[in-house]
Amino acid sequence: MLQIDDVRVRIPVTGGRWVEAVGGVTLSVGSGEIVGLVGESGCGKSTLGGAVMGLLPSGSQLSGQVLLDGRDLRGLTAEEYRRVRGNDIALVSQDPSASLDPTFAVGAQVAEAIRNHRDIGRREARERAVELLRAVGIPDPGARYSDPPHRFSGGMKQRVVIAAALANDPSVLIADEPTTALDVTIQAQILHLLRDLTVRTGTGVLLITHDLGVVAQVCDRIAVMYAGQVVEQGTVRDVFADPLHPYTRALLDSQPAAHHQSGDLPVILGQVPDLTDPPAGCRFAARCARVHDRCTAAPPVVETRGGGRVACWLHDALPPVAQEAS
Amino acid sequence: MNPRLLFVLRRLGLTIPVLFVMSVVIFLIIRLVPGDPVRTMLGFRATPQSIAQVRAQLHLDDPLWMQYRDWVAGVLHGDFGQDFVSKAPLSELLAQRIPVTLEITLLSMLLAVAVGVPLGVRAAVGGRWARRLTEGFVVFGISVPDFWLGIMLVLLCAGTMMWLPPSGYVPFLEDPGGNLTYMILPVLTLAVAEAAYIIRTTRGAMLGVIGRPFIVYLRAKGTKERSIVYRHALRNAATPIATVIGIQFGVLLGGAIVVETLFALPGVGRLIVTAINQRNYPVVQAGLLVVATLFILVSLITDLVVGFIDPQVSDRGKS
Amino acid sequence: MTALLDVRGLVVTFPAPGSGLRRKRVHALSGVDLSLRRGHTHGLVGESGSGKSTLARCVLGLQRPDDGSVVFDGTEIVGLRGSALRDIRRRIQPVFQDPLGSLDPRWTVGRSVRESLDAFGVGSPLDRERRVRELLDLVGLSPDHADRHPVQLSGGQRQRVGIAAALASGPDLIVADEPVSALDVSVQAQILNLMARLQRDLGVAFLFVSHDLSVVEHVSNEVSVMYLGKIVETADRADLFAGPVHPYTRALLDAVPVPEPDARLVHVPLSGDIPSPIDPPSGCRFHPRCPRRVDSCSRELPALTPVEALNSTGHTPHRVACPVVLPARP
Amino acid sequence: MTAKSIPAWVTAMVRAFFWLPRSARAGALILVVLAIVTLLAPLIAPHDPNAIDPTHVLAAPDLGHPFGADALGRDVFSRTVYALRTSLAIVFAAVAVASLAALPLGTVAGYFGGWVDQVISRPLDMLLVLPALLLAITLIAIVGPGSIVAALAIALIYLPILARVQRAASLVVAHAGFVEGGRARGWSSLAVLRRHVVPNALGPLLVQAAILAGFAVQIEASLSFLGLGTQPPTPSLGLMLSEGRDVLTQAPWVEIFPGLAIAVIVLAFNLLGDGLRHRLDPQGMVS
Repeated sequence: MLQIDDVRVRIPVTGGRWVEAVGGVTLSVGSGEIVGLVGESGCGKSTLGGAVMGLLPSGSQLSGQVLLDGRDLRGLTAEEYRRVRGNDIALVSQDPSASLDPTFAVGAQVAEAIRNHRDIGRREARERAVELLRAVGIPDPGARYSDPPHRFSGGMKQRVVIAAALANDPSVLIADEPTTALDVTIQAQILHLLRDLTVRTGTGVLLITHDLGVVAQVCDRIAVMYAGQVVEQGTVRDVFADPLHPYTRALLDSQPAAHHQSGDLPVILGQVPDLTDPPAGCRFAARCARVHDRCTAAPPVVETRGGGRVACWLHDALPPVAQEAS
Repeated sequence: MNPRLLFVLRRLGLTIPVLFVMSVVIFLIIRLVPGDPVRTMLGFRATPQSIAQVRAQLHLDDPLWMQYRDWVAGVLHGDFGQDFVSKAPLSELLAQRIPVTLEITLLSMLLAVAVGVPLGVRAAVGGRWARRLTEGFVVFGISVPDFWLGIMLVLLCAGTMMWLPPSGYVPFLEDPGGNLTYMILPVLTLAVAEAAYIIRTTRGAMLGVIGRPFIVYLRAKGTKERSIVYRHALRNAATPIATVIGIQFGVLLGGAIVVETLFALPGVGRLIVTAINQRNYPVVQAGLLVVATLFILVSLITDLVVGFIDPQVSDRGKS
Repeated sequence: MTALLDVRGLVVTFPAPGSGLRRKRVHALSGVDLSLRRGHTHGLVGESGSGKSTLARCVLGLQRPDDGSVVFDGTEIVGLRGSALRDIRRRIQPVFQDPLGSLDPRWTVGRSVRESLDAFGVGSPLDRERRVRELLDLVGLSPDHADRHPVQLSGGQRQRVGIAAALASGPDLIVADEPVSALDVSVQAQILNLMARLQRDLGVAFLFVSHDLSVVEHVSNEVSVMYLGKIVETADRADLFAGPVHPYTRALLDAVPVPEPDARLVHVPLSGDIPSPIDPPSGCRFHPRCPRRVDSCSRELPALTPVEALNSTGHTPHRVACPVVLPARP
Repeated sequence: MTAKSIPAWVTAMVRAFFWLPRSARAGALILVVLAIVTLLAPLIAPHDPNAIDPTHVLAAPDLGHPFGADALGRDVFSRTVYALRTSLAIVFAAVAVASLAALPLGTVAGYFGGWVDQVISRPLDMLLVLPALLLAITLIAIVGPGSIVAALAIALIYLPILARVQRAASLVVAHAGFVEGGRARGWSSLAVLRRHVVPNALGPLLVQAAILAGFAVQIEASLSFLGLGTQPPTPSLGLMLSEGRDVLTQAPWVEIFPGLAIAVIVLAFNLLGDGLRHRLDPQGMVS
């Protein structure tokens, strides 16, 4: 189980300046649970994934806590972190064509994931890799073990990546836009596969995506990010039925599918704030339709029904979230 | 059919037209010389009789295609014709000369690869000092002309390393130790620039690979850094490195001409230069043919090696 | 009312990548019919390899088809050259997917917007400058954007510039190839609204190519669904989304993740990969993945057939290329 | 003292200079100095480069002869200055000819592709079959040695390389949306080439030409060193190195300075080329 507590990430940019890509995020992923992390490009959702994996750009500063099964990952040495990656936390990323080494057989890349963490022989690793390839739906896995990645379609490559990621039964899987590069019918296959496999093994999934549809389809809970912060989180059912944060509402409203007849879509005016110098108060205030005086101060994080949270002055009557959330 | 076998066959098939065009161009040299090549070869004292005799000897009066056919047929049977000056059969001359050129170029290449690839990798993944030092060496190696470097090495030897012979040659089979001693300076002269190019290419290719997303994904799988660098990144960088080695072999063959002249080594390069100055066209043709064929073979081998390292190349069938 | 655009039996193939003597060909379009009425938006959806972008390029006169015809307002544009082609181009303008790639990075926004005015020699240079300001205003940009370069704009602003450039010559038809797929949802909504407004105010027709069914549903009057170089179903927007008939259309609609947790994906997703357009399946292109295939599907290429019974509202007949799901012909 | 008194081209040059990365500025500066030196050779050289002076045979460097004198007592400094002039003229001519030929060939091959590409690229590829120096020597074997032949030979070596770079660059640009857009907006293919493709594809060619110019100095020197390039008595760097070999141990200055001159030019062109590469070839099309 993964617990992220007040994580901030600052990434150096030219001119000695810093971008605060993630500005204090608290989030958890339970065993067998799929949590959707949504937001538009540049909101810091992928950076948060990188922070959990210990794969931030060099020179980045990370503060807060990242607890995996109760163990703080932040204090780990490089070698200790290597042993965690691929073993306790695994990654599936956006473009399956770019995730695989083009010069290595796909089977060998799955076997490598096993042998990185287990002291077993080549033959045994190969047998296990073939089984994994079969489990993710690669037809005739024994024969295709030795094929290089480019002889597979995008969907099949993503299956290989998933096989390698789940090879060591990780506690948590970070899936960063796992279906964005795929066609709709293939996306449906991959989402089904991901859900089936992780529910069966009890692996928790942090599903990073820009697509609210994907979240609605496969996730149990949702966290909405804007400009480096989680503005609202809760069960998918609650948040979609009654979004409390104006940004969540605007995002849902601007989905074309929500409007079955023509007519103007509601839009969010203005631009995302510059994260080299984030505004002091609510970061959405400048674009918010319901902005008022108090928004110049940082909004309180309050607890909503069903264990959800929202960070907005509109709901300050709700009980605040206890500092030591577990 | 097995895609790799298909790739090998296709690449071999591509070599044949290249060899054909190359041989036609070299064959035409003597026919393209402005004026009468025979008169040029014999000089102004040539009598009409001697000109006619030489023309007949070189079959210059036959139709062009027939001349080409006979020349190629001869070459395929190991008959390169006669040295126009000494009248000796060229096949014997070439048999003495080719090993010398091959020895210099191959030794230089081996040395350059052995030094260049590891240093290039260090330059890409190592610390600041590794990067600075290799960059300095690259700038030096690329800027300094090889023959001048050779001259400076000779100067250095004359001053401090008297035991190294500044020039000369003995065949390897007669005196292996002596042969290698004679090779030190020429090989060093050629290898410095070579190593610089290989370092530069290796560094660039490694940096390119290390920036690609699959490296991040390898880290996410928990692969050890060593394995990422040497098993994955280097293998992906091998395509540009091997390609550059192939191209640089051509540069080496050119450099060998200069270095053979500089160190008085009896190789094919020096043979060609001397022959051009003597207007000894049969020798020029035979020499060029040998060197060009060597280069084409090396390109072929490089492409095959690249195809075997990178399955995308062999599957696509494009080089 | 006659069609503004009428595409008939369009076939496009091109050489597959790679080399060799017997190079295979990519079958991008294998006989496509489509018509578009003045002032309407026709949505064209499909996954990769469907040929939707190739069809767009044919309509723009950027791709010469192997066979078939493209009639624009009564003029056959296949095979047009020189000034006749230029006259047609003035009336059919493109909007591309990648708003950064579709603007020359070295040019100012003003010059890009002016490009077609310069090409057709519209008005005096001063008139053109004035027209550029008008166009920028029309797409919601300020006049001083004219002096900026594309890198200085946001994605949404660049796409506005792309639309202004397309409008400059006063076209009757805009061919928009994935115009919003590179944009974030909130920006996407702005661009879709802008295009809808322009259509209302200027009466310009759109051929709207997209892989995103939700977007197509939102903007289109009629919709065609493509699969591997063939149109499998064409209908009025409402008909198609309310009552899809072709097994592929149904599967495609089922696969779209809708942002409604109560409508969770329960169907078994369509199995198998999309075949390569280099070696498309025989007969119906969809038969290897089709849950309703019968023996004849692998042999006979079904034609797009109108189904009167399915046509509820519109003027466009609902047409389907699948004999299995159609009621037997009288 | 107004800005108007400064000609526009000067400000453009200065702006271009500061647009370069720092290391490339060094290269550009060296080249500007060398260009001035060679243009003003008669003013800068203290002696006639061919004047034989029996009193100064193999004289060591001193104030009158900063680089010493050679076996015939000729001033090595003056000869180096004039030799630079020869070398740079040959190199400039060679690279200019090759670039001007490569620009249309590569652009058209990359933009149109298909059989047009085949017709242009295949014959050019054939030129790459011979190693560079061998190709030059083959041409010289046919035509005979000389400066103009050397320049032509270098141009012939560089033509396929430059055409290939230009082809790759224009291929990339040809697929950009704004190129298709240009056609759809009513411009002819040729106009689109001129307006969009060439301006956007020119960078890599400039980078490659700058880098190759450095090596052209080396090739020219190698040919002259072998007696196949510039012929005596015209001063040339390669020729000077060849002549000085016999007196290497007695008078190393005869060898050291011309060689250093070559190294400095190659270095300068390389620095400039690398700097330009950072600015003009972000996709790394130049190898």
